[in-house]
Amino acid sequence: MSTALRKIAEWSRRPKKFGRLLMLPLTIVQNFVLIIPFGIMIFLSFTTWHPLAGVEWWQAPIAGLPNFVKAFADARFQWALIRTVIFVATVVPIEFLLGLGITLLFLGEFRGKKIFTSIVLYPMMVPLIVVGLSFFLMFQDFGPVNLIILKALFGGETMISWFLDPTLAFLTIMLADIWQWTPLMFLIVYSGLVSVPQRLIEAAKVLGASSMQILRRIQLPLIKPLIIVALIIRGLEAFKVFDTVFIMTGAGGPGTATETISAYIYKLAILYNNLSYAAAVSLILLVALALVTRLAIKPLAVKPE
Amino acid sequence: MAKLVVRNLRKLFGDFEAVKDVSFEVSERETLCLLGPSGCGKTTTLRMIAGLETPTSGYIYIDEVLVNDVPPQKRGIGLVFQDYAIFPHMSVFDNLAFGLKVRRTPKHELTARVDETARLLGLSDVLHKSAKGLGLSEIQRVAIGRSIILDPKILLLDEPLSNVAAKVRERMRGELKRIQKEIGIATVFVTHDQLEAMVLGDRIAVMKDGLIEQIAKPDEIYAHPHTLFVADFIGSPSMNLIECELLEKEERVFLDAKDFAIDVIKFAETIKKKATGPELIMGIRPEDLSMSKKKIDPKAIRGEVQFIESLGSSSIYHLRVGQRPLLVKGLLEVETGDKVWVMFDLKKLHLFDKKTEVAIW
Amino acid sequence: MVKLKLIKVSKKIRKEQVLRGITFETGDKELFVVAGPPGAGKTTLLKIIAGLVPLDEGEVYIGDELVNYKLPAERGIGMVFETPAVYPNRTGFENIAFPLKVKGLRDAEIKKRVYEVAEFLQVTHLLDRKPHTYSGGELQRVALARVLVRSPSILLLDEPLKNLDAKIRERMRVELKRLQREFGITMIFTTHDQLEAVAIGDRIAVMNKGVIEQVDMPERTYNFPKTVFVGRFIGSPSMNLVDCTLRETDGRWVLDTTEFSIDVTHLKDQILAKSTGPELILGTRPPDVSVAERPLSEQSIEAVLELTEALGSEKIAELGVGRVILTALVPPTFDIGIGEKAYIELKREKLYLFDKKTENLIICGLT
Amino acid sequence: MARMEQMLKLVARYALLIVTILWTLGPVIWMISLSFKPPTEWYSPNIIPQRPILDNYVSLFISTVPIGGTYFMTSIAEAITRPFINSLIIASLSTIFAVLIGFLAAYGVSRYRAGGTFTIFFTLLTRMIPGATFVAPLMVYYATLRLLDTYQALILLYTAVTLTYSIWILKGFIDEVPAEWEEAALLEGAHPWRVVTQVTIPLIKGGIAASALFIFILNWTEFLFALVISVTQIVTLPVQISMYASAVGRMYGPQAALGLIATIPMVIIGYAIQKHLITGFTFGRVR
Repeated sequence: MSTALRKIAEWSRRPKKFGRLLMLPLTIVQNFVLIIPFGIMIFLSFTTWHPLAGVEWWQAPIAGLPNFVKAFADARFQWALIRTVIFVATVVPIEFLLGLGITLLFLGEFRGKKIFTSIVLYPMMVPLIVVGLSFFLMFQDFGPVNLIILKALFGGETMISWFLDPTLAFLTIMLADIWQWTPLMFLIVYSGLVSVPQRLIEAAKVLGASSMQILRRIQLPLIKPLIIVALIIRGLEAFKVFDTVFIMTGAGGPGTATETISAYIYKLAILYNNLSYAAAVSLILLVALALVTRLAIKPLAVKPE
Repeated sequence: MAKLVVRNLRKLFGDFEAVKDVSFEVSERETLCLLGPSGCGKTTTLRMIAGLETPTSGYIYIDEVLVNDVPPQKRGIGLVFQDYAIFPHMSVFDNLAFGLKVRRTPKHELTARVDETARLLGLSDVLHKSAKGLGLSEIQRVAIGRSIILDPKILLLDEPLSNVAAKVRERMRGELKRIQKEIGIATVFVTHDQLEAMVLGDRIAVMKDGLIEQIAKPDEIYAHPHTLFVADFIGSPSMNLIECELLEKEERVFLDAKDFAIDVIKFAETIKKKATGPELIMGIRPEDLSMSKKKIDPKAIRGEVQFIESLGSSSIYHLRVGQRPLLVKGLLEVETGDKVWVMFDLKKLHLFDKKTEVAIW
Repeated sequence: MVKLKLIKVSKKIRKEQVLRGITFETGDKELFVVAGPPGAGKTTLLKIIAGLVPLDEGEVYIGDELVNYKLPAERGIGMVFETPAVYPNRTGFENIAFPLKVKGLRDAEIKKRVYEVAEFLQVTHLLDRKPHTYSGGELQRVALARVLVRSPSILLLDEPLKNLDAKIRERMRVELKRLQREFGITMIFTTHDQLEAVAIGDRIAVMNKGVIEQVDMPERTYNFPKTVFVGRFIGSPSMNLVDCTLRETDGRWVLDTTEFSIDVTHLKDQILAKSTGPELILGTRPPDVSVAERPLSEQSIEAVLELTEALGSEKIAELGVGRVILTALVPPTFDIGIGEKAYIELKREKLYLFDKKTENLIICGLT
Repeated sequence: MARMEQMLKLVARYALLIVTILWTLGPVIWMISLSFKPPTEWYSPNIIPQRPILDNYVSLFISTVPIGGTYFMTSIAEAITRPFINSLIIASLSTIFAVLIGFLAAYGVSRYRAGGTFTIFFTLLTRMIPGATFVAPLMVYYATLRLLDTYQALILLYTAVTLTYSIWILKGFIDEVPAEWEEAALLEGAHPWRVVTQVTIPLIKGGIAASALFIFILNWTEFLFALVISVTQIVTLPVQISMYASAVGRMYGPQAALGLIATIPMVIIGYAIQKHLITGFTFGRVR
């Protein structure tokens, strides 16, 4: 064995050092791409730097807290936040319930189960931006929702301009999210249910439980930790909603009626070039999310049995 | 009529015939052990009795009622699974009460029956603990309690001790025996461990390749195995099985095993009548052989000690007699490498037909 | 000469002291068994010997050479794991050939040696098949073949028979012993099954909670257990252990178990010298408890038969003496009915006395 | 009686299944329909085009082509060939990096418990925080490094963000390879490098493929960062889609065609790794 190879072999027996070596590339990439920008975010948020101000950003003077003061008085920021929370709180439970409903539909054996399952999973695989696009197309004035579905339901020429009404516009964005992510909930709940050990189900069956009772008393309680994890992950994911908003309502229209927090920060940074304020708002959001994540990390860290 | 009657049970999984033709009866308060190596069909048989598998053909009667088409929960059986399958997310109380709850038993009756069962099994102290933190012995009792609380007509146990460390298994085996005596329900018990079967079974059915080879009381099965397989499977260490040939020479009839021969003139007639040919296999349990360093008996056979397995109170001596190994169990003052003389007790000798593998006597 | 020597080996894994001052030496070509309940630290011990786990303190010698700093590959050790190291994506042949390929042998040579060892272990029919078609016993055989093909000087086996059926286990253990004799290997074998341990071990180290309690020949661990744990662990059915107190009444010294007592006046000095207090534990093995319908002597103890278990060649009888339950091993012809009275006779020369606090043996045989 | 009940149950199940399928496939069917319609039918409720054409697809690659006989003044100049290639390059390279680096880290976490709880927390965090919060500092940072509108910028960013997934998916697979299998090879004299490449990696091939494909999907569909960092040089497919939608106005046919083209590879990959999808989406926390 050559000396270099031998060295590696010896190193691999020192768990601490070798482990750290294996983590090195990860650490470098994370530092370079995530930690440094995070530092910049903090710095910027305490300045009032503007790209057109004529100085480089690192020369900008520390201005203290004006950005934060502004943010706490910024009604548009607060509304964006509230709107996003409403979005999450509406969309995630609906997705879960629908997912559970579809799961019930798929329990047991029936003809064509495999094909049906594959079809149901389809939306998950569509790029977010395309989901936005297709719902955008569906809800056009001359789109199929107006011309086919509403006509069939109410008759006549009901013509609703979905994207001009604040509430309806928000609703279409929610629908797009529900359409795309209900399958994930279905997949999680379904595979959770079938992963419950067969012997537990058989034991309950022999003891006289009906399949409904087995579901309610054995299977669902056993996958509760899994459901909680799914809800948390989906919730945090839904909180990021941006792509659909961007393409369907031009990142927030009409007015700011569908402006989510991601869309607002995007506009602050890119359209208004107000980078230091955008950084401050981002920072506030991150701190808030970190607190939520701290609460969320507990069920996440424990692997469900 | 018996509590449980199984007639000509057969089960196919695709092309594979897991159970070929199994019939037996279990009477009131009796424990029957289904014993066999893995893959012999014993668990499938049990699952058919429980109603978790549908027999390809054959009949199952419980209390003289044909139950082939009765769903598991209505058969009046209690089933204890291999890994016990207690519900990990419930307390002991909820585990015990599960069967009653799904039957919507009134609260006061439910509590009373759970308390009674818990007392019977010594679970009263852990009644409100979560099932997750229980010890193995408690888990076993919960699994049994959960079944017997519904007053089953038959209790089915599927290798309940198979995944337990040896020393613990011994203790739990004793505990199981005690519980069994106390509740006195007709029981079918599946195991691959012959010792367990001997201890727990009132009768044992030895299974191989989907068929029952012999069904009898433990001491009977031990003393008079009907087939070569049973002889080999029952008893630890295994019976010595030696191929031999029936020879007649100059008025004498003996079994010639190449390296030694045994005179069997007295039994010659019986052997000739039952055997399909001269090719036979003789069997003798290691504890039925005796040996000494000096030649006491003129018929003794010479062997050499290859190595010794010590069992504490006795030892197993691995001998070499000519070219073949021979096991002797006992407690003797010999050491590895010693030359010894082995004596056969003709009364304890088993003889099997080589072709049919059936016992001749 | 391939001996293995460990001196004061200790290991901590995540704040838990897994091994404490393990010291022993095996003989050349010895079958050395490490026996103990699950969690005693057996696997960690083997991995330290193999060099797979670094140790915290202590020394490991192979022959006369200190190997603490040697790589696993340089120690000439073969190890069979509880999870057979047979890769599911390779055939039996490829698995057994793996170590030879690593060595860089020529294909013809590899083939020859694989077939040799496969024939010896009767696995030639498995060579072209993938492991998922094997039974548990076959899997372990192939794992063994893979280790033996390198002809290691020391072979470590970590509970190799644990997941096998009872009958196959019995056969394999005899086969292993034969193999060890034939190859002349120094073998270290761990097991949680005392029967396995005493059956094949030349010597046994009984381990409990990271400590070796006794290293001895199998018969000696059975006949002269140094601690309560060894007494209970070795032997089946387990040794009867009864709490008792040493006290003086009317000038006689007796061991009082509250249900019965044993006169030990003539041994009093010996006991007092070795014990830490009057609280003792009396031990006796089931085969040394004889049971009869009628009292045989003045020392006979009255009891009630509570349970019998037939084992074929013998029977286990459980007898109640007041609150104390004693297990006896009786001949299969034993026919006292359950619930009936019986009389117990304890063989004085086979009684063990342990200190309750230190759990060490004080005296063996109260004659 | 029981038969009636069973029949009813069966009918109800299939009825509900069909509703579910319609809801699921509705948007797709409409997209497919639009993509084959000439401009004259874009506003009609017909699902089957009366005069089906391929022009919508062709116009994506050759922007000067008339659609259904009509020339559109507003046709955007750029064909999607370039964005398509951009997406392919960026998504592939960052996938390779993420899987490589992720494998090393996953191996460290699984076998050596490296990184401790902080790594776990941090990787989870990068997954949970909205990308939008990093838009402002990233703009500043990359502008300073002159990285805006470069391949490196997006590749680096995607690698960092998707590392979380490769670590967690691969860790799950590595955990399932018993350490004993590696130790056996070590004892037999194999070098640790050989153990990893010849024992471990062949055993987790499936996991590597699954994580790579999953990460490829994420990279292929990522929109926000691509939107922020691209100007003209590295426009990716999702960004191109958004340009059609916002800049072009009512160009339904080509829009639908573009959406479908971007979807097809994803769906193929998605079905290929169907059984690993949960692991990916929920991070290996849910199995």
